[in-house]
Amino acid sequence: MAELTYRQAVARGIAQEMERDPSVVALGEDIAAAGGVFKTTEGLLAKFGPERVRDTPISEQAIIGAAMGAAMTGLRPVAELMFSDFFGVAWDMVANQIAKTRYMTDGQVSLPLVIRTANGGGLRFGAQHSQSIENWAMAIPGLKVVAPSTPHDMVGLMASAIRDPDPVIVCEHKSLFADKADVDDGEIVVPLGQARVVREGTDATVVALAAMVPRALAAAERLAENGGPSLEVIDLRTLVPLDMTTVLESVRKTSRLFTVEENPRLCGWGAEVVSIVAEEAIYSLDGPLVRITTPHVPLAANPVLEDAQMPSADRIVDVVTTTMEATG
Amino acid sequence: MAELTYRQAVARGIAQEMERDPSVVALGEDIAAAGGVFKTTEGLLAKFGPERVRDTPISEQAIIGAAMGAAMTGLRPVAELMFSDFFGVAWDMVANQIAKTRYMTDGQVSLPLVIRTANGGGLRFGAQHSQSIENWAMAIPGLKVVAPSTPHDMVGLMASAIRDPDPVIVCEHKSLFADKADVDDGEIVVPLGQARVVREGTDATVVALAAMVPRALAAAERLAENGGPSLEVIDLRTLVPLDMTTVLESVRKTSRLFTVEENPRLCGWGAEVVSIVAEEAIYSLDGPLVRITTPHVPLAANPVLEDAQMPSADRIVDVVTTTMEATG
Amino acid sequence: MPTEQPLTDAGAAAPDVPAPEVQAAPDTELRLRMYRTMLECRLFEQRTHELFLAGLVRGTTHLGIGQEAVAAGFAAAMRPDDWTFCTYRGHNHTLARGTPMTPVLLELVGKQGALMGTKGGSMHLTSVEHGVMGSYAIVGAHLPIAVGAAWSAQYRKTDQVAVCFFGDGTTNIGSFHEALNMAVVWKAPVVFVCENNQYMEYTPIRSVTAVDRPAADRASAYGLEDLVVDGNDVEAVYAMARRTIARARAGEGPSLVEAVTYRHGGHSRADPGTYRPEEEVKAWLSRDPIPAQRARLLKAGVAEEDLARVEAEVKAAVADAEKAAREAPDPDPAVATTHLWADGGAEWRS
Amino acid sequence: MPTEQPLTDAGAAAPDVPAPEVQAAPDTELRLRMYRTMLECRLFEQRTHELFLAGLVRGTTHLGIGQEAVAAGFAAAMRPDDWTFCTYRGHNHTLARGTPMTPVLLELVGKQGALMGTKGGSMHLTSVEHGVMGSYAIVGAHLPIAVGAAWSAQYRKTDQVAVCFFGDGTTNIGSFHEALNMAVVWKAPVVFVCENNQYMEYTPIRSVTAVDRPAADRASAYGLEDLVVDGNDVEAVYAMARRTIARARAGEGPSLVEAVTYRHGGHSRADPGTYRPEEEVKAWLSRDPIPAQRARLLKAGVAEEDLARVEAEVKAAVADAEKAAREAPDPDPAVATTHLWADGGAEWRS
Ligand SMILES: Cc1ncc(C[n+]2csc(CCOP(=O)(O)OP(=O)(O)O)c2C)c(N)n1
Ligand SMILES: Cc1ncc(C[n+]2csc(CCOP(=O)(O)OP(=O)(O)O)c2C)c(N)n1
Ligand SMILES: [Mg+2]
Ligand SMILES: [Mg+2]
Repeated sequence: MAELTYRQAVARGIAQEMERDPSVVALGEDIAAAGGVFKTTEGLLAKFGPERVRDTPISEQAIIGAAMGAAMTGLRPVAELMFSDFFGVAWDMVANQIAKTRYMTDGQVSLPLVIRTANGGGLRFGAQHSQSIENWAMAIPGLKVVAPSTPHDMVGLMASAIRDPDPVIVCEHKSLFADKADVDDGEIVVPLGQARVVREGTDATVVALAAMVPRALAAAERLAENGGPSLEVIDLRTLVPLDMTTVLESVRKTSRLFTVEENPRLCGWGAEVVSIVAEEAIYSLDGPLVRITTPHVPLAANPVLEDAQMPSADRIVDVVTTTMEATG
Repeated sequence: MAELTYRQAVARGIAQEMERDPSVVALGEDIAAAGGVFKTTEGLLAKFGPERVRDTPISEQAIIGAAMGAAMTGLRPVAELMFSDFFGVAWDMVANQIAKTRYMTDGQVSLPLVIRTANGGGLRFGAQHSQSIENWAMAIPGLKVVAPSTPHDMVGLMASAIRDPDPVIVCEHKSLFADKADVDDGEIVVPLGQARVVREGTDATVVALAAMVPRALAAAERLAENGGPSLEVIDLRTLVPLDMTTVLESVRKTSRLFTVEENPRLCGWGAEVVSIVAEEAIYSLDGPLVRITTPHVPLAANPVLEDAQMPSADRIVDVVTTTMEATG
Repeated sequence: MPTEQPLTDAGAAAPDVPAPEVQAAPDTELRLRMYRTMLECRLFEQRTHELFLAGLVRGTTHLGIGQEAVAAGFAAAMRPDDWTFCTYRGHNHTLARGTPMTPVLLELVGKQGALMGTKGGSMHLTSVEHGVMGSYAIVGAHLPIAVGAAWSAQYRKTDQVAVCFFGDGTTNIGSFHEALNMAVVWKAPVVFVCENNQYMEYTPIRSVTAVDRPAADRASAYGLEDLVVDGNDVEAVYAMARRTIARARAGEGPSLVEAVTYRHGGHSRADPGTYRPEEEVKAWLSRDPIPAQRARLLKAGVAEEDLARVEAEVKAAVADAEKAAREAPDPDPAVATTHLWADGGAEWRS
Repeated sequence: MPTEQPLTDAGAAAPDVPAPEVQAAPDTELRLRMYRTMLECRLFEQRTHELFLAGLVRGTTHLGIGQEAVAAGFAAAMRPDDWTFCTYRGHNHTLARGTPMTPVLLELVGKQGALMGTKGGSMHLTSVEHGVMGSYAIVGAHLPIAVGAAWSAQYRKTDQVAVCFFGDGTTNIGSFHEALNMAVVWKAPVVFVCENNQYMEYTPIRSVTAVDRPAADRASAYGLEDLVVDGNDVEAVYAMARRTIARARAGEGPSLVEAVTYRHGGHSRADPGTYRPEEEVKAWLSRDPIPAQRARLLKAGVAEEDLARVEAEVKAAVADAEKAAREAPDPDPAVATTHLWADGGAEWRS
């Protein structure tokens, strides 16, 4: 048992896998000598050397393309895109090449690679350094998508992502890097595709991801303290594979669903979860399916504005309360 | 009145606007001398000259970036991305620069530009030349998205897109290029954000887009002939702005909703439409909200496979019939 | 520029050609093999085009007719475990590495037994077993990917080399620049081969490029030697391939080669190629690499009947492939949802 | 490399500097103006950093302290209607074009009256009114955008020029290559200025670049002249700016300039910059462009009290801006959903 920050958990997860498998290599801008601009790869260069931990030029297409070429020829690259917004400059490599090549070649080409990225808002970095791109990836067949909310899950899901024979996008939430928690010693592996019920409840199901999980929990506690509805909070943890079994089971029990998404309004993972419930569990529902999201605008740099944009515990409490009252 | 192909309608729409506004210019690969690889810009070079109609190198970031720079300094560029899959190589320009700059500068910068692209499947081009990317664009705040299904709408929506003060993505569906229809002479302008009820019906609402519209109509006719349910078919025409007024009105009348999407399963525009209905009209519903989509895989090159992947009139008939019977 | 060059009967363009290195001079057996490879490409593609017109080949095709010498010359200099990365114009490169004609043609006609289960089609031919690591249809994408494969060889100390083929138009896209820079910085064992056939799709490369030689004039931006070869002279190509592959295998880093050539037909099946001046086309047709090599072999004392035998064998192989293509059944639609994931399936729910 | 160069007291680095052209030699008034501009940048940024440490400036900042001569030298050579495109390290360029300090500082502290309603923040400073067409925070994005603006000037025959500033690390990203090629092919009136401060974020540029001079050694790949200037000598920069802007305005096409300089601090507020060798930092601090220009002005006969007056005026301007920044109220959260669209709103439903 050791106290670990979410930031340190990233490096621990990568190191755990580099130790057991010499084919695991890491590349990205400033990840080696500097240990990463978010200090998420600290110590890897010292432990594994420059052959396995590589600093790159500012060439995202080459970083991701090189990871793909290395993966199809026997390595297990872990590539960093410093900020998830930079998927924009490498999107062809991710969406058109990496996601489609195994399928197009009828299984001839294997791409066991991981793309790690600092995702999400809350750090006042403005519209080009704060996006949540988990939806971009979820919409592309051939990509698996992971977004841990705790240091323990970060270690364990990073391990599974690196061991996975298919491409996995690991979203590391910027605003969680400083979070601390006790994490078991020894090897940790958390399988992909298993949501976690982080709080049991009876009146409504709240599905959240990454930085929205602690906010959903806070809202649930506050409602409980004030005799409000009892919320069951689910941390999806991975978007692909998507654990709808856990979500549907909970919704059939509570007959209410709220999703809490950081990404802009349209076409988010919440819309996908809601749509599946609306097709498969509509007769179990007592009321509308409600998505709580950032409005459909970019994130602003100013703290007052950004805090007003991203879903907060307060907003979750308000929306849940008004919805349950209006339609109870 | 003249018979026009959907392909010719593209050039007519652009020409109509270039004639009335000298600030409208066009650029892209092979669009000038060759008239476009899909022959959608035929005649523009002859009519408007090389200053206004420009062939470019294979440099999509520069094409879209140049369009942005020209738009912020007084021109109204109409840029072509030959295949919509190539948004991948220019995604930063589209999603991070063009979509966000007016917002980030608090309105200082205007970007009246259009990005036109050959979108969608059905031509046996395989996974990297057949994608439907309207969802990619819809998920990004700051982009308007248009996808016409007829030659008339292509002329009129292209005109509105070019006149619009904000960036508009115009999806030209590859499989519709050869479609013919009579189109009025003279200026045609179809406002953005107005869905069209293409067939009235009473038992269920079917919402479709672009190449899925004729398929939804065919399914509706077939069901009518066989005494099946009466379908109201809506052509969304634009995804942003999204005309939910028309959709909700129809659903409140029919109390059933099916969406027909060409794009892969997850996080499509259908999920957005379904989610809005599930929040705002749940008490008007008689049954599950059902999305008919391409499965969550890339499109295959082979005709047998591709036809099995994309929603067909047959599949729409089957899904509607079984759903209505099972839950009627 | 080639068209201004004196056209010898052997069709070898003078100026740009570096003297083939002595130790690289191919023996008769190898010269004959390269002739056979070019012929396989040519006859296979000609038949493919006929089958396309006959409606048997569907989708699109991008033929490399006229450019066979680049594929044959490099393939002859590669080790079986070396890697080829090429483009949608990849039939030649796929066959040149030894991929059998039948599964390739089955992929083009979209029948059972196809190289890739008919999912990829003409633009994405891949045969990992033969070192053909993919045909990429988004311009420029495969250059960084080839660098990654080369990095893997370097890291695993296998001394394999990646050879990456692309066109003149590809030199103006960003990934070209990123790949070249990273390859040099990492001293990756990769050879970049620009097949300069003078055109993008319909646009002449010179009209959209800041320099005359789209690849060679960029070499210095990466500290690389400026290398140009007559892409219609298979033996000159072979010599250049030997030299650059040897450099890569020796750990001395990447090379960038500009092979000057021409496609006889249009860009794709949809294109008659009418935008090209007649004299230009005529001049290049007269520099067809295949008759040129045949003439050279005869001059070198190879017997007419030996050449005739090779030609008959290649014709027969194409005929066999066509027979298989005509007889094979359509694929099972269920194939459409296989091999998205390593488990063979396409499930996204757990 | 600069650090190996003899450091004169005036700090002018010898080798790389092209002799300033005679007709471009600035008069005293202009030399004083450039000194003032550099001082405005320096004192504004120093205060900004203090306010950051005091918790008043939030988010992130990327200071250009040490690089002021590039901004001042170019701004002095630009016409009011010329365009500046710069990066997240854009405070200097924004102020150098005449944007008042107060709205800029209000943007950094995030208060009402801010240049961009506090939405953009430090990385995106834009003042269209002053020709500052944006600070771009995704490396390389603004190079093609600047080409588009230049194309617009060319098309509209306004003879405006776009000047695009970026860093050494930016020369390795694809959009750099695409923009340079297109600009040359289109003869666009744009000047590309690479501020080579020797580092990306924490990585030395030489460790990830195939050539020694990240910009200058790439010029020939676009048929451009190889231009290097001492980025710490404001008058040398001014001469280079005059020359390249005149060329662009005359319709002779783009230029690529490498201005050799150094940032005194770390990459961003989060970075102490400890990865840089002490002697290197010391050598560059001794080449500070501001004292160098001050010494040069004194030598040229400018009176000490005139310089002192300028310094007092700039200090006062910074103090005024700070006062405004401390007193201004927070923005109304409702601002967060304005100006997504031209109608001023953010509605996506109709
Ligand atoms: C990024 C991208 N842009 C555009 C295209 C469309 N396209 C396919 S081939 C081609 C021309 C490529 O020219 P070149 O690199 O010279 O190769 P060639 O076809 O001559 O072999 C173009 C523009 C594409 N496939 N990918
Ligand atoms: C496409 C992209 N990749 C990476 C980054 C992260 N990043 C921001 S600044 C920077 C270094 C840029 O170096 P340089 O171009 O030399 O400019 P400088 O910061 O030295 O002024 C990096 C890597 C980014 N913003 N965009
Ligand atoms: Mg070509
Ligand atoms: Mg730098």
